[in-house]
Amino acid sequence: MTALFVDEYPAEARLVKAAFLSSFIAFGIGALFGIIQALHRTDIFRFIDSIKYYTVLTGHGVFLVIAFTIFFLVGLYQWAVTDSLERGPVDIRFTWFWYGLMAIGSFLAAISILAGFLEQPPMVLGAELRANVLFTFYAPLEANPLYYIGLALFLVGTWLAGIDWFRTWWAWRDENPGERIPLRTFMVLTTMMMFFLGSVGVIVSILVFILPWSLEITESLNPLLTRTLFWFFGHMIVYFWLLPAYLLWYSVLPKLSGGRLFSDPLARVVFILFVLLSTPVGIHHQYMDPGIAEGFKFIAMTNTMFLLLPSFLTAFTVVASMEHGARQRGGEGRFNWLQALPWRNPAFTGMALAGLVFAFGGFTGIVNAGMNINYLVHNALWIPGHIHAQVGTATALTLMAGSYWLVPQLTGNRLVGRQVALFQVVLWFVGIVFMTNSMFRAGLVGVPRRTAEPQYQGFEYDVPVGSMGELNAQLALGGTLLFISAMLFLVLMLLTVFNNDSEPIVDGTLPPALSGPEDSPQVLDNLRLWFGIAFALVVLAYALPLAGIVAQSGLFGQDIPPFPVSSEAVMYLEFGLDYVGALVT
Amino acid sequence: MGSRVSREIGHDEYDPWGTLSLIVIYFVALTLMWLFTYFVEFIGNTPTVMGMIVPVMLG
Amino acid sequence: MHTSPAKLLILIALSLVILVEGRTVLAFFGINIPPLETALIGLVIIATLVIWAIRPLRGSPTKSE
Amino acid sequence: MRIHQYEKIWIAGAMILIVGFIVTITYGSVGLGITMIGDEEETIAPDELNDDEQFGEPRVEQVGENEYAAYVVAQTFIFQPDPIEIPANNEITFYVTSRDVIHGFYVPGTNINAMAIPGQVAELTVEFDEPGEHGLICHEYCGSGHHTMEGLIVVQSEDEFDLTELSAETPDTVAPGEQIQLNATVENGQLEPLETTVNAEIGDQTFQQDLTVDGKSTQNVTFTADSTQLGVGEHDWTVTVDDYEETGTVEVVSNETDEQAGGDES
Repeated sequence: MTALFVDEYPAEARLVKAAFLSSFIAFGIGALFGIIQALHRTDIFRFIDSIKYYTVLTGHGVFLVIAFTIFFLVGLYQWAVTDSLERGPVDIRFTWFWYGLMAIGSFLAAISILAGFLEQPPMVLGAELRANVLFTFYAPLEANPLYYIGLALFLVGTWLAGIDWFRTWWAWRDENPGERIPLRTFMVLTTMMMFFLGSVGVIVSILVFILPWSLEITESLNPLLTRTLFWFFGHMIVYFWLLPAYLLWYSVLPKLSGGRLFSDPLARVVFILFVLLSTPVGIHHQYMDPGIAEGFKFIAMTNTMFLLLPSFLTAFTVVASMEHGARQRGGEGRFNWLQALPWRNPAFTGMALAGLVFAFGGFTGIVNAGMNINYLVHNALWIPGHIHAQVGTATALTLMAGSYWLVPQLTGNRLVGRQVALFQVVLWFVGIVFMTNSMFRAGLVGVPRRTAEPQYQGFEYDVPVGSMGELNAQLALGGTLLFISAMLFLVLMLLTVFNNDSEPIVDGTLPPALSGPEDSPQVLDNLRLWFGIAFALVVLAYALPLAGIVAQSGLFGQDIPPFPVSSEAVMYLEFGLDYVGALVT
Repeated sequence: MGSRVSREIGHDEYDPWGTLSLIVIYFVALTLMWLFTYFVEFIGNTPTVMGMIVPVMLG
Repeated sequence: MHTSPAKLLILIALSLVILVEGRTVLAFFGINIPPLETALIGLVIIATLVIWAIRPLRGSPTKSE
Repeated sequence: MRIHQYEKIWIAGAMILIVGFIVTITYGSVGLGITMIGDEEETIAPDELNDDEQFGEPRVEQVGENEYAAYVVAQTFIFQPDPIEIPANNEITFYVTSRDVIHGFYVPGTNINAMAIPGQVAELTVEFDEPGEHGLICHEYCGSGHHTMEGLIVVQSEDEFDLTELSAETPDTVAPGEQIQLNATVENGQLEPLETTVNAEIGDQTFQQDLTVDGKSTQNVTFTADSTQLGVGEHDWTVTVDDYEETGTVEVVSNETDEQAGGDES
């Protein structure tokens, strides 16, 4: 057995642990907010005001898909770079600097969100401290400037993290001239290239338009433009959530199965395809938007469909790697080899079940991406169903499973409760199927997403099978199982951290691929080339739509003032009624 | 970590035919689910946004 | 034991999943299983799996995993 | 690059799937004529909506034979008009915009689904086959009252549907011996001429008149009753055109009272 990561790289392990800690704190709060929503919107148990529901919803989104996923990502990637290059960062102080920026940024954003629970939020930067604007913060809904500042700091921190890993790689390259980039580092670098390119949209949106406007430096903005810039970033970011899971599936899962990665070259091809295709597809979130021509929507649709290719390739390579392990462990037959897999290992089982959910959750993504069929599901409960299958399971469950393998190596402690851990990942799997099945079915009958009370006065949903009550009960049941599973995970992590005086029974070595990098052309490692092509594709996909939007209604829109989201619903009702009154008279 | 390898299988002696079988099932499942969702759920969920028959009339 | 506890757990989970999703698929073909019956079917499946798993093997009991 | 034979088979299969998805969607667009919301409409500043020809008065309007336009404004937390009354078996083009923040325009149980973005106008044409009522909801979070934002789409059968508007008035009071003039105005918002009958009642006197209102125009009808015959006191009046009814009262007051209350009418 080789030395543990914590013994070999104690300084780096500290950073990875800090990142995981931030990630798990966010996970705990996000999970709590999740069950509150599941019970509230189904009207099974409501103990908060429906206005506060949107504070919970914003927190659920930001804490889980920004803080939980990305903090885990930076921790995992720091481990991957260090372990695969066998060297630490050029300057660890810089590493702590970007972690600090991310921590401060998420703290500011968290405070501005959580202030929404106060009856009398304090005034900060000339506005009430609140940010009930959801994870998408569509202007002209307006949050406190602190929220945007927090997000911006977080993004800057993430950029610096990427730069840090590139610096580490450059230093390694000078020490190891002519060598192929180790696979895990390759995955980290390509992911970050994708992130650099795709996050430009949201950074411009925040720094140029929304932040100055919320500070009253500018008076107006163009809501379609900021929305388009958000989605420029918004589909890339879903792959940013997913790629850490891919990294684990490609590097750790084959090993856990008892085999080796089937093909290193195809893994590289997959990550390059993500760099190329994950940004010029964002308009598929805007199929229902006026102001974007149908032709651009069609182009986004075809791009998105080709973005399926890397995931389809992954399905084969990863399953083949698992099968290789099963056969090495003595598995036989067409399907019987599945029994030879190490199902009692929670790390393996969690990742395998996450992959299974991903394969079928991916189908719902095809429907979302399918331009005209998007009329069926846009902003219906189907969409959160898709998100929870993908980020909420393919990513989250893989990250939890990965933690069962990685955290013992980071702490030097043995994992506490392996059997409970196995139960935990299986419980997540069952919970997500209950919840998303209900969400898909409810979405198809027209139940909307993002609402505290999808119960309306003027009409009833036409539920062809069963009843709304049954769908609601199933959703709440699934949500409860997920919450229990999340809490189990956090308890096991906590116990493991304090499980001193124990030896982990984890072997951190990863076997080489069956078909190694030597089987692939050198050009795959030419990151500059791929970045250039990706940049060109983004320009091709976005130059004309953005120019069209700006030409139609201007860079700063037509007199669109901020619309602060207050908890005083009545105020806005009166605001609305004033208009009605004006019309009637 | 329970990876009890009972034999070493190299690249050239390994044919992932179990994977191929699973992925063929996946292919069929995706095709059926797609056809059902598109032509039954979507097309049957009328009314749907259609092009105007005489679009120039308003222009 | 016909199987290991871990595999039994996975089998139970998979059968619940197939039950939930299968029920939706059947509903498309006009076969509706009410929630209560679904729950009963689920319990029967779990009980069957558990009994099958812990039923002693004839001959030498093998211990996989 | 060494790629396993099976993996090559799967790559081919994956490409078939991808192309198959694209072909299906293209068939939906070209073969079935499902269009996407585009950028054909002019933009409009939200604070100028009240002065706008179309959105100043959100309404349903006939624009051609079997073609209607519905101008809808979404704002926190209502839709205008509400309810939206439209005929079945006719092409309805919704023009949807927002007065304040981003809203949704969604009819659950159908594929009618659009975003309402301030500054932009979403244009979508649909045709309902059956009369009935459909909920209309905002499906994009728009603020604290988002979950209360709903409207109603009432689809009427083609025969039943009209864009007729009736208004009527009389003086509040008349002196005995004066004539009571009941003025009724019938507006026909449709393009076809409206052939109808106006029925009126003033006290116990009844009137009837056939009327033809040309498309997109209004017609006035005046009925005259003799106040002496009705006598002093309050009298109810009613005007009906098809299903529309207007009612009111007119009072015949004696001269002395009239003088005392002089100036009431002016």
